[in-house]
Formats: sequence, C-alpha cells, structure tokens
Amino acid sequence: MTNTEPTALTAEQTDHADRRQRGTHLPGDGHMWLMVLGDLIIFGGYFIVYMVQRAMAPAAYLQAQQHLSITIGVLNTVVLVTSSWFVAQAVRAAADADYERAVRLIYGGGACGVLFIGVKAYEWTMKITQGYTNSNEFFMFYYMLTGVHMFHVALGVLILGIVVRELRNPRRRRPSMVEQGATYWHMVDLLWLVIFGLLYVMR
Amino acid sequence: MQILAEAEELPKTTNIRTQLVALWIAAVSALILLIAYLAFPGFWPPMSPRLTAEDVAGFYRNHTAWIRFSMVTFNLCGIMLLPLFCVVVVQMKRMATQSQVFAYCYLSAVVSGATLFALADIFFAVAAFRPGRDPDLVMLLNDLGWMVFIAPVGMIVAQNLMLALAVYHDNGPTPVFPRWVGHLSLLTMFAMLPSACAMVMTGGPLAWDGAISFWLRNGAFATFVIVMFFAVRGAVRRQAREEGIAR
Amino acid sequence: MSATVVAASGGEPVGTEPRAPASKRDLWIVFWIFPTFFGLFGVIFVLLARVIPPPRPDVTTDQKVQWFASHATTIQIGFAAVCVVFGGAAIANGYVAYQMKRMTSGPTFAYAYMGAMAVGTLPGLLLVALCFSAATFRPDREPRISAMLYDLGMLSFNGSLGCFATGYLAFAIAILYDKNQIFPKWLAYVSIWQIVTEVIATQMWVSSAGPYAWNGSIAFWLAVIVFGFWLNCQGIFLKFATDRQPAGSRPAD
Amino acid sequence: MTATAAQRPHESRAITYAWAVLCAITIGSWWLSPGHTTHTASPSVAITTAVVLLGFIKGRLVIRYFMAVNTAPRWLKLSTDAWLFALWAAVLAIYVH
Repeated sequence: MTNTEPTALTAEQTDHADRRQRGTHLPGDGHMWLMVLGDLIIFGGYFIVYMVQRAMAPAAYLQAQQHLSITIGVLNTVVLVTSSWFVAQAVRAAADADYERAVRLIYGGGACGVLFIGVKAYEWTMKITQGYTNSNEFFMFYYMLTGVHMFHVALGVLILGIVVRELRNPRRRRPSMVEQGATYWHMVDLLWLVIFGLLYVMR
Repeated sequence: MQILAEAEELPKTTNIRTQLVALWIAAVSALILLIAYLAFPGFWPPMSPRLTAEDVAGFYRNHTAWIRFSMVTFNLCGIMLLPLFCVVVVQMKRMATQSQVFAYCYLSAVVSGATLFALADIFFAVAAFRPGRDPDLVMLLNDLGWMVFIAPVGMIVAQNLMLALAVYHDNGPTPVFPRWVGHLSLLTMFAMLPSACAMVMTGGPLAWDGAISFWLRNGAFATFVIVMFFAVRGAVRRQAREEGIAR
Repeated sequence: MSATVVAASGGEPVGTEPRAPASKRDLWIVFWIFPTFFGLFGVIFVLLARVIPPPRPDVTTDQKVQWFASHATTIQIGFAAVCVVFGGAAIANGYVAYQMKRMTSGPTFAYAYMGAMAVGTLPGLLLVALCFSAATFRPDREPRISAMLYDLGMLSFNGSLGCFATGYLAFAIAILYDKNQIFPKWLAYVSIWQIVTEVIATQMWVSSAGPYAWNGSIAFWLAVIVFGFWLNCQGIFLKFATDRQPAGSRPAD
Repeated sequence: MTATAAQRPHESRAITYAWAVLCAITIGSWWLSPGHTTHTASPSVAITTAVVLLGFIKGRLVIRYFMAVNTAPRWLKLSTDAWLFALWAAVLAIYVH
C-alpha cells in the first residue's frame, strides 16, 4: 500500500503490532475509551427517548421526516464515512512509522469533517428558511441531535489538528496518540450512522 | 507605622501599601453605608412583613426621595466593602503552618456573598422607581428585597467558618491574627445564623423586622466589620515589620 | 510518586521559621464539606424544597398556586435550610479550585473555575430559593404573580447554563494540560458531556412540555444522571488528590 | 516482526472493504427513505426492520474495522457489541410495540 519503505519502528510500535496480532491491543488508551463508551450510552439515551416520543405520534413524525432531504443525508453520510476511512488508514500509516503519509491522510479526514459541517450548515439554513423550526417536535429532535453531533464533529476536527501537531514533532509522535484521536473520530461517525438511520431513513 | 526610607520602592512595600489602601476604601465606604442605612426610612423601624399591599405601596410613595438616596448609595458603595475581605484573603494566605486551603474557600464564599448583597438594593430601588405601580407588584419587590437582604446568610457562615478555622490552625510562633479573631468570627456567624428564618416568619423576633433577624444580625455584622478593620490593619502592620520594611 | 508531585508543584517551602509539624487536618476538614454539602443539598432539594423532581411546566396558573399551597411547609423549611448551608457550595467549589491550583497547568483555569462557579450560585441556587419562598410567604398573593415566581424559580434553577458550562470547560482544560495527575484525564473528557447536557438544556427556554421541557426526559433527567455521575467522580478524585498531597505543601503562587 | 509487517496490507485492505460496504448501504438506503417529495410515505415495519438491521451492520463495521476493535481485548469487543445490540434491539422493540 505504501510507496515509501517504512523507517525503523520504535519499541512501542513493535509492541503494538505484536499485541494487535494476538488480539489484545487496546487502541488509544483507557481514558479515551471510557469517554467513548460513556458518550455512546448518553447518546443511546437520547435515541431511546426519541423513539419513545416518536411512537406516541408516528404519523406526525413521518410527515415531518418527509421534509428532510435524503440526498443531503446520504451525501453527508458518505462524506463522514470517507473521512473515517482516511483516519483509519492514517492509524495504519503511523503504526508503520510512515508519518508523512499519516499526516496527509489526517488532513484528508479533517477536510471531510469540515465539508460535513458545511453541508450540515447548508441543510440547517434551508430548513430554517423553509420554516421548519424547533416548534415542531420532530424538528426539535432533529436540531438537537444533529446540533450536538455537530459539536462533536467540531471537537473532532480540533482533536485531529492536535494529532497532526504531535505527528509533525519527531519527539512527540506516538501511535497511541493517533489512535486516541481516531477512536474519537470513529465514534462521531458511528453516532452519525445511527442519527441517519433514525431521522432520515426509518418509517 | 513608619515605612523605612531604604524600602520605599520595593514591591513588597507596595504590597503593604495597597493592602492599607484597600482597608481605608472599605472604612470610608462603611461610613457612607452607615449614613445610607440611617437614611433608609424602611429601617426605622424595619418594615413589618404583615403590612398590606396598600400600606407597602403607600410607604414607597411617601418616602420616595429618601429610599432612592439610600438605595443608590447602597448600590454604589455596598461592594466597596469587598476590598476589606480581599485583604483578609491576602493575610490568610500568609499563614505559615497551613496549606492555604481556607484562603481559597474564603475567597470563593466572599465572591458569592457579595453578589447577593449587590442584589437587595436593586429590588428596593425598583419598588421606589414608579410610585404609581400596582401595589401587589410593589409588595413583591419589597418582599424580594427584604428576603435577599436578611435571609441568605449561608455565604457569611461559610466565610466566617473558614476564617475561624484558619485562625485556629495558624499555630506557628508568629500567628497572623490573634486568636480572638477566630472566636469573634464564630460568634458573628452564630449571631447571624438564625436570620435564615426570615424566609418563612411573618412575625416575632425571627421575622425580617425582628429583634434577632434584623437587629442582632445587622448589629453583629457591623461590629464584625469594624473590629476586623482594626484586626486586619494590625496584621498588615505586623507583616510590614516582619518583612523588614517598617518600624 | 510523591517525589514528582513535590518537584512539579506542591513543594514550595513554607516559610523558614520553626513551625509545628505539618498536618493535613485543614485539607481534610475542607474536603469533608464537599460530600456533606452535596448530601444536604440532595436531601433538601428532593425531600423538602420539591424542586427535584421538578414540578410541571405545563400547568395553569391555578394549578401552580395550588402546588405552592400543598407543599408550602416543606418548601419553607427547605429553603430556610438552604439559606444556612448554601455557603457549602462556595467551599466545595473553592476546594476544587484549590486542587486545580496544584496542577502544572497554571493558575488561569483554577481562577476561571472559581469565578464561574461563585457567580453561578446566585442564578443557579439562590434565585429559586428566593422565588419559591416569596410565593409561599404570602398564600393570598395575586395568583398571576405566584405563577410568575414559579416559572422564574424553575427556569433560573434549571436554566442557568453558562456559568456552569464555563466552569466545566475550565475544569476540563486544566486537567488536560496537567502533568501532576491531580484528576484523571478521563474526568476531563467526561466534563465534555456536562457541557453537552447544558447545551441541550437550552431548549427548556422554548419548550413548555415534552422531553425538552424543564422536567423533560432529555433536558432534565438525562442531564441529572450525567451530573450525578460526574459529581461523584469529582468527589472521589478530590479525596484521592487530598490523600496524595504532601503534608505542609501549598500551591505555587 | 516480519510476520506483523505482512499483516498490514491486509488490515489496510480490510478498512477499504469496510468503507465500500458502508457507502453501498448508505446509497442503497436512498430508496428506502421517506424523504422523497414525489409520493406520500407510509409506515412500514419491513423497511424499519431493514433500517435497524443495516444500522446494526454499519455500526459493527465501524467498530470492528475503523476503531480496530477486531484486534482489541475481549472486554472491549463485548461492551461495544452489547451497546450496539441493546440500542438497535430497543429501537426495534419500541417501534414494533
């Protein structure tokens, strides 16, 4: 996959590779996983509440759902999944000590993240000008879930920036740091897939 | 206290000077506040919670000018007591044998407490702003003003508890404050504690116009501020002598 | 371990004059105020003041007056007690700020935390006490005024968001830059949840019923669960930080 | 070490396959969604069940391949799977109920 020959691996990197092969490697660190699992549970709570509220007025929700543009939803999902691909490949590149490629890939992932925010902002603007505000219960959930998610995306872009800064400094580059950032970024992707399914697709 | 000539320009001398300036700001403000206090007709005697809405509205209508004068003065000078408490924080941080934890908690409580004090006069002043206002609303503003002024003593309780504990734990050879400052602090705290009942009571000594909630509470606080002025000034002077910048 | 702590932050020599042997009693006294205050806070607000679980926002003026009337006694006892003990909030927050001051991340965010939380006490705690006490103080008060006090109290109590969001942000950033590990890194991440719940709670200002109202499943209950978890973690790690602080040390100026 | 180096192109390919499947499912759900203005959508248990299943699959692909949980300790595999299963099962249960 890579053009350049990997440079010498550090002890940490060979150790990671070894544990990965044995299937006992924790990507990133426990602090980040605690945050991710907790965040998943909290969002799970939001999703369940959404479903319960939806079950009380399914017709009204379905009717409101029809005002969302599925094309924009699909576009944004593909953008975010692609950004995750970039970041996941960056983790592999960093594990191979190919830091230049890792940085380029993370730039790609970050650019997709920014594009996602741009598309989302466009979608919000459209919906608000069309008169779908948070006075409708479905749209209240729409703005809340996508808004909180967008906050996570923005935070993720910041985290990717921190990862790039660390990768560019030879004394600070550590695979576990890249993995932490990547773990967070994929969580953002994962949550979006659920939001996409619940808000845009289900009937 | 005489600042030594050779220490005139040192930063630690400035530290002493600013503390003394802060003390005097507080002292002058306290004097002005006392005048405002004497000028507020609602304190002579303190207004009863049992007044009817008409009586309350009539009171604000009849004494508008004096109420405005005293409340604007409270508004302007009330928080100027804060520098005194900040000098107490500086002195608490000097205490040699402890971790300074009491000083931080004291500062935190002082800031919260000051925001409450800053709120009460606004309610009174707004009640006097439009003499023709609906009496029910004037009474509401009057209730809120009295309650904020008298009842939330929790921050002063926390403050004085921290000060007293700090004084008792300051057991080095040269304590910052004499031990009686701790006793006084606790005594003031207990004197002010019962006025929390003013949130509930409509009559008797614990109501906001009562002997305990009004006279004892405010008397204790005024005495505490006056005595603390001298106690803190003494501490600052000792600091100057210990640091070798004054005789 | 203690060597790194001393070297990095705590170990500024405390005076040169002879003094009593170092003790940590002052730290422990202040630490125990933290759980004591929040325990009292929980008991008072749940059992007496009736603010948690929150009364409904979607009721008529008469129902609000009725609600005040039927809970008047406990509300009055509860909020009179709040007036006595709410200084504990200042001490608890002050102690967190004190421990933050021992971090290697500089004093900025310790002061920011202290300031934000000290300001937050007024809108987030005292105003509801004031409004509900004023409403129960005169049962015969004009019903429209009592109903307004009901809204003012509940919205200030549940809807004062910025002070606390600022405090949590300061707390998180300070932890992330700290090398002394006064608090664990994940507690900083967890503080992000707190900010998110505060952001979501903004919706209680536009929503008078349903999941986003001030008693709603999302704006209130999920937020309270997250807050409870976070507060317990903060308390537990405050204890560990107190355990590890060397006797006789104080934060750098 | 040579053995692990040989693993890497394989891992990298797996990530790309996962990406391709995710994109395909996403684009496929375009036809399922109610968000077309040309017709009026009606509730459909079949479509919702499909959404739930596809959502589960997509989530698992992200967790296993992107988040590299495939090579992670067992507790992490179990807890992420438990979250995924509990979430989608609850969604379906509430919907059907």
